[in-house]
Amino acid sequence: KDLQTFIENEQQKAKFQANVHSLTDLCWTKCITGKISSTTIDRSEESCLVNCVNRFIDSQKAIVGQLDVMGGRT
Amino acid sequence: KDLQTFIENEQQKAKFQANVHSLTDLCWTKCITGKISSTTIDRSEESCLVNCVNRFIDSQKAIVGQLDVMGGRT
Amino acid sequence: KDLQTFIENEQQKAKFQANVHSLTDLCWTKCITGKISSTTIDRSEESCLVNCVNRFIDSQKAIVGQLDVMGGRT
Amino acid sequence: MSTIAQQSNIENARTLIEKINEKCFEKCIPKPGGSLSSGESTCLTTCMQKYMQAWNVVSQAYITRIKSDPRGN
Amino acid sequence: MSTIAQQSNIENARTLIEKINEKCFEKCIPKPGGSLSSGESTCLTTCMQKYMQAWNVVSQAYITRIKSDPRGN
Amino acid sequence: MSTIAQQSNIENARTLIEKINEKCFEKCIPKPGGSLSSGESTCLTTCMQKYMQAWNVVSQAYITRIKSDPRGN
Repeated sequence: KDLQTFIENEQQKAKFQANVHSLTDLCWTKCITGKISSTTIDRSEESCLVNCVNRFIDSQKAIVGQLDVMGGRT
Repeated sequence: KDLQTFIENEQQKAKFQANVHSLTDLCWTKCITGKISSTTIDRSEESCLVNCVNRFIDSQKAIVGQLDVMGGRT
Repeated sequence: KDLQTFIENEQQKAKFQANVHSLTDLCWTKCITGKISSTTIDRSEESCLVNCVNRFIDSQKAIVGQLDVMGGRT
Repeated sequence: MSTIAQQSNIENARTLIEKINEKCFEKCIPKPGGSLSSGESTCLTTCMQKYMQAWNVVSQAYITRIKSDPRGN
Repeated sequence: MSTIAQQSNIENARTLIEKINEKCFEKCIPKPGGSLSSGESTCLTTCMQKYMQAWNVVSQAYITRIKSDPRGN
Repeated sequence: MSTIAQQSNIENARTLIEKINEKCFEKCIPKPGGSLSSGESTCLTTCMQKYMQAWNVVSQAYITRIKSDPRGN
């Protein structure tokens, strides 16, 4: 691996980690709404988190797709 | 146009765009409060958005002016 | 003072100021909850602000400490 | 130099998409389910168009204000 | 070198103004009308003074804490 | 080169700590008093463990999604 590849990998890793942090922030607020009593995440919280990630990406794709349809007039 | 001017213009454009993004964010939250049903912004929403931009700038100017009066002791 | 020291001091100062800004933001939201009527902060607001700063730092230390106990597996 | 200008436009579009997704996800998908329902999809499209209109209204109001009051910001 | 120190102070004042405007606009102008009412103006001035006091209280508390507990942050 | 990778890990841990503190301070310490009560301390530990679990669930879901749909983000 040369330096160029190494740097690109690191940048991609940083972007991935930043996305995970902001998705966790958003989905925590949406899915973990009650009082903190148990140290573990229950079934319904877990499926909410997984759905939250997937619907957020769906939503992003829908918006980008719609922008393309509109001819990119931003 | 030389390079210096070009760069300054681009920086100013970036700052303008960043301001528009943050004003739209703020004024959307303040003015578009109901359910999303129509694709168009109605009269009262539009005037709320315009007033929001202008009062936000008024407010900023009032604060800066007041700071000057206070002798800039920040 | 040489340049290196000067730059480090400035960086530390910038970090301190950024912390003060974000603590003031957070603790203002937590402690100044009523309508704005008086220009001065009253006793209970002041002690709330001071406690907010200290408990926030306590909380941060508790989390970092706990992470250490867990063997730093982040 | 046009590369810098292009990057600035890309950055602008990217921020707009991020903001739309943030606001419209919040409004249209309060409880994320196993797939996007058609109601949620419709809401996203509607919300997006509305957000872009709001963005245009704000841009215009801001430009008008800056022009009438150049030192004002 | 004093230029860097000055920039740092300007940056600090700029952030303070931004924060005050963000918080006080929210508190004082819940529904923006066609102009700033005198009640809104008074509220802004009052709110600004209060925010700066809060900023001072927080600074002092933070300095005190750091001094008593240098490794604490 | 390992220094850059290390910095990236440090940055990642730092952000995680910041986010945990932000979310858990909000949930566990609604009214900050003169010291951390034992209830607040317990809540912080519990909340932290829960946040890290949520972070793992989100990471896994995101990785799964990216793999099934490489152009999807």
